[in-house]
Amino acid sequence: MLAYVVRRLLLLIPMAIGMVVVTFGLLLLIPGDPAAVLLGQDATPEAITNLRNTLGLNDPWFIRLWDYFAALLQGDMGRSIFQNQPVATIIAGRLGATIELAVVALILATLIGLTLGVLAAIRQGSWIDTVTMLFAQIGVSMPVYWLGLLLMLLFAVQLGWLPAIGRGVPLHEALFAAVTGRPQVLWDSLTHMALPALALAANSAAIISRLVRASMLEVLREDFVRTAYAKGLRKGRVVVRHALRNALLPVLSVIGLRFGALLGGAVITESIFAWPGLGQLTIAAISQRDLPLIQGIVLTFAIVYALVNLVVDLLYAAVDPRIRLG
Amino acid sequence: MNAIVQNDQAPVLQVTDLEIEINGGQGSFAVVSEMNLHVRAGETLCIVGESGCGKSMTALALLRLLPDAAKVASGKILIDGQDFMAMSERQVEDYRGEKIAMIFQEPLTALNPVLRIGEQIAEAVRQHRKCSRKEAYAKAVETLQLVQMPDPERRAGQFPHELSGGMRQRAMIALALACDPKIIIADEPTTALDVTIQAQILGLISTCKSVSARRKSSSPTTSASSPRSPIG
Amino acid sequence: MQLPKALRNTSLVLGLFITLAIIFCAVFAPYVATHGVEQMDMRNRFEGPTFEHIIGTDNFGRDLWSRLVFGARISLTIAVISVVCSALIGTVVGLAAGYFGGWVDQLLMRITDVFLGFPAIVLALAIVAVLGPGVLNVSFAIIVVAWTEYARVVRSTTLVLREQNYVQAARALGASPVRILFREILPNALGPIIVLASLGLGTAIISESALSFLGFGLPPPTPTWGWTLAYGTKFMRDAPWLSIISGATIMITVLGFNLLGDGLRDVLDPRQLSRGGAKASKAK
Amino acid sequence: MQPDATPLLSVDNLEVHFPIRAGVLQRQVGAVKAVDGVSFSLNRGETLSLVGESGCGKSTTGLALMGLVKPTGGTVNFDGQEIRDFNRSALKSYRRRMQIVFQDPFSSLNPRQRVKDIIRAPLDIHKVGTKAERDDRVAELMQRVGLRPDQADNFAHQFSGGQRQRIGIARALALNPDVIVCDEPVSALDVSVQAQILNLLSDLQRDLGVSFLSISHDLGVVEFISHRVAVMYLGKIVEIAPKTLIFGHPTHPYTELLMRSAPSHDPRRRHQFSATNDDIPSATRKPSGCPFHTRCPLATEVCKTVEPALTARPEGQLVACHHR
Repeated sequence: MLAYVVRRLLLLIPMAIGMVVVTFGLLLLIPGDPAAVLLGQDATPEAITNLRNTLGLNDPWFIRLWDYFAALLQGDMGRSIFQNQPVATIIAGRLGATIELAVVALILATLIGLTLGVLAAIRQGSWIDTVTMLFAQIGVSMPVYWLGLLLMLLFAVQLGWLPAIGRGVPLHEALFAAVTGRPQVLWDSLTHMALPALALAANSAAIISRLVRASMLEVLREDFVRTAYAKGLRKGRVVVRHALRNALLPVLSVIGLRFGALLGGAVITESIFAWPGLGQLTIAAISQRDLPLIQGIVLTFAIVYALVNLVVDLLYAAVDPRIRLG
Repeated sequence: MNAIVQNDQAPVLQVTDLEIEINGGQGSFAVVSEMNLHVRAGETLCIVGESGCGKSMTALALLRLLPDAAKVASGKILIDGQDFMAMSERQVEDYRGEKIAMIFQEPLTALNPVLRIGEQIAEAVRQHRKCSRKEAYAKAVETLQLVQMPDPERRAGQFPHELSGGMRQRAMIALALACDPKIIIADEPTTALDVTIQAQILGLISTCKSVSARRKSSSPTTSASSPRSPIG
Repeated sequence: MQLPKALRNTSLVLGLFITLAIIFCAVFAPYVATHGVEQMDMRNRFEGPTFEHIIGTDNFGRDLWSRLVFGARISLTIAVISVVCSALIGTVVGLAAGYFGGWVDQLLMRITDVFLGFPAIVLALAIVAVLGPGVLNVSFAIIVVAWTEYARVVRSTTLVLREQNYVQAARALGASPVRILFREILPNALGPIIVLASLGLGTAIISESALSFLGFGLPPPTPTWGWTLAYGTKFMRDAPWLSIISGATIMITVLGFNLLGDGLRDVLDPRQLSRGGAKASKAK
Repeated sequence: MQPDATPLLSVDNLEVHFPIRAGVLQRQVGAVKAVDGVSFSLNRGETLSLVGESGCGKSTTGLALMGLVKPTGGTVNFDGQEIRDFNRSALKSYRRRMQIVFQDPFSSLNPRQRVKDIIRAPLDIHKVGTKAERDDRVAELMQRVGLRPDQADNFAHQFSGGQRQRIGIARALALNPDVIVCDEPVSALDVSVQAQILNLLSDLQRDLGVSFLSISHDLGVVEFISHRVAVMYLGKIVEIAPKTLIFGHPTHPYTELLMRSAPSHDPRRRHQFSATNDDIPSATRKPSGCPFHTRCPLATEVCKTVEPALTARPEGQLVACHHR
């Protein structure tokens, strides 16, 4: 087990190197003089020369790549071109909000997806199944930005129940405030969270519910489920203890993959709901063509995602006795 | 050998005019029809035939566990004189495992991969007997011992994939025996096993028979070498 | 014999109907559209559905229906280019990794992991940001992310197929790897690839419109769906149908491809692969 | 027909070990000795059966001879030619003369190909004859194995298990091989069909003089088709003898156990000899000394430490046992 964790962590190294190369490759993709392109049409020649120097464009690419690596190892992701701050600092200030949004959306998606999927599977062919799968099919096909707009239009603009944009106090602080007697702080955070989290979760909830249903249907046909019935067990017990546990295994690994999708989806959701996270920062950085910042953000997303998948694989092994890591 | 058992009492299992239909793409057709059989206490009855002749379907029908596509079209199944087909789902659940139990063909797929052997057997005991978790588990270990599982305490704590094929089938038999059922249906209990193990399992089934009295068994025929049945 | 069975599959029929309708609109856009894309009608700005403008007009009085019809061309073009390229790349990578195994597999899969590790939209945004907009650039941004899916699926299919006895039989006959890959394995892996490609068209359309929505797609006045939707949000109070209808168009198109993909999955039955194996293990 | 006495194929000390890796660096910590020093020979026109229970290495031996699994040691001598290095070019000519029929008639035929293409594949791969000649050969082969020529355009799923196995046999025959490895050729079929396929195989041997290396766990089949039988246990051959000896006077305790376990209709023949321990050791953790000692009723101290060699006995069989 320990050997497996160590090996997986070691495997992250070549992967991280690959990711750095890819993100760095973005700079090489730029046609013409990157400095001129990055600064846009009305840049002064001095500004361009300055930028060429900061980006080290006068050196050959492999030297620049090496320098980038060397700096990264010291936690230095370079400086933002437009914000005059270290990239790492800017990202650190935003990462929490995005992870909070993605985690809440993941929990929401898992709860909704599991409930609907199990219901549809045990009532296969009934109206519940049909309606659930119809919703799931629509949910899978719905662009997150459109759903976000519709939700905002309905709950914030028309009904006025929930705030349209912005974020309350960070959730962990709000929870602390709630237990120390200020529940309205938590309420405020939750109302701000509701719409973006729901918009972000819908797609994943749909995917998870379809997967849970398929997985449940397959497990319900397994021999050991028949054995459980042959023992005289009640249906509810067979479904929960024998079928669901086995059906959840493939779902678990997909939930890990969904986290990556949620991080990506957060970019769009945040820009709609003005959620002050990494996604919003991404859009800003890309609009300004702030390349060091873009590189830093892309890399951060990738590393968070890789770590989450490691955790999911370990969880998987913990739940399935057949898997022995080593 | 059958003559040794005195069969003057009423049959524990009586099947009259059983017809099983499968609902295929183009209408339904009968896989089993006009099936009549009865099994008395202590007797072994073998159902023999090539694959697809309806052996397994009959076995599943006797537990009312037919897959969705199949159904009993007509006929009667009496267990201990009670009309099994007329019972409510609840009553059927009470009968399964307690009065009529089954040994399945593939022990690897028929045992839940994520639950320990002991838990799976104890679960059956707790379903039919009023007893504590601990007592049920003790009963499970005891039953494993009965089926000559080597090192039963340790094996009870293991998962199915950690056991060899022969041991899995022993666990499967223990599961069927756990609540001392009156009838045991064995659906090709040894086809998935190697010959040397087959011999042991068949031997075990006949031994258990003398220990706990009554069962019924259907037997394999799909392989040229094994048209044999435990005619105790 | 297979056709009537396929046609009984609701998802497939519905999906086919929707996608064919949209492809028809895109191909015959000049005939399907009622107005020119840029044809303004300043007297009828922000008009709701009327006889003249069946689903209304935008702030310049341009006909929304006509803009959506021409938008279909762009969405479908980008979707088809990116799906064909990613399927080709992914299939070749997946076949090679799955069949040869060993270090080839290790190397190719580590590379795949690297690309899979980036959230799709972030990498696509970054690529479009540095390359600038354009049909090919947007397609490229989608391909960079999308090919990994095919590579993974084709690899795992190949791993299963490689162990099939008919592949062993071909090896025993001394068939070359190329013959085995393209004659024995690929025809049997096509089912999952076709299903993925169909679902991939939907994903590509969502990605393209997301890029346009965020302002990184094809520049205006190109009537992309995503841009029309984003632009419409400015007039949410006066003319909410602009956003709602263009969003619905995207959703219905994606729904069509998804239904088609699901339907194909049922009809092509990927389990066909394991059927033989299941039978063998039972018989043993 | 009586087999020719000169060995066509001789296998010497064949080994197939699969590495077991573990730890951070995935270093090799052991090996699954699936085939662990197997030697036998096969004569022209002869059928030799490898028997044993699942996991004993009999199938792996067959696959290794076909070059489908790379042997880690040993040599194979085929018609005077030594095959040491199992790479593709070295195997090319050898493969024309050595073919295989698989156990599972469902997965051994490509579901996307027509029967005629399946049977033609060997001719295409080895570029035998013109296109027209290949077509004629396919028709001839189909007739030979009892298929109707008008079935040539059908796909495999349109056939029953027995017919599929005939297609597999036709494919194996296409290049006129000298040896056909039959990996459990009938075990997936119903009893009544098994007999037809076994009869077909013996007809082919009679008419074409082909040798069979049959791999089977089914003693009924083995008794029907073999001239000689080799019994394998945990990657080793424990006894090789002519069929009559194996079935009449099994010498090795394992052979005896196998014969006694075989289902019989005669109740008196059962359970005279039985091993109690069904915790069969696996090829991963092979016992020291004689691999069978953990289950053998005759085992003594020497069996736990010294591995018995395969030695000739007066009746003509080769047996690896200290006590028999």
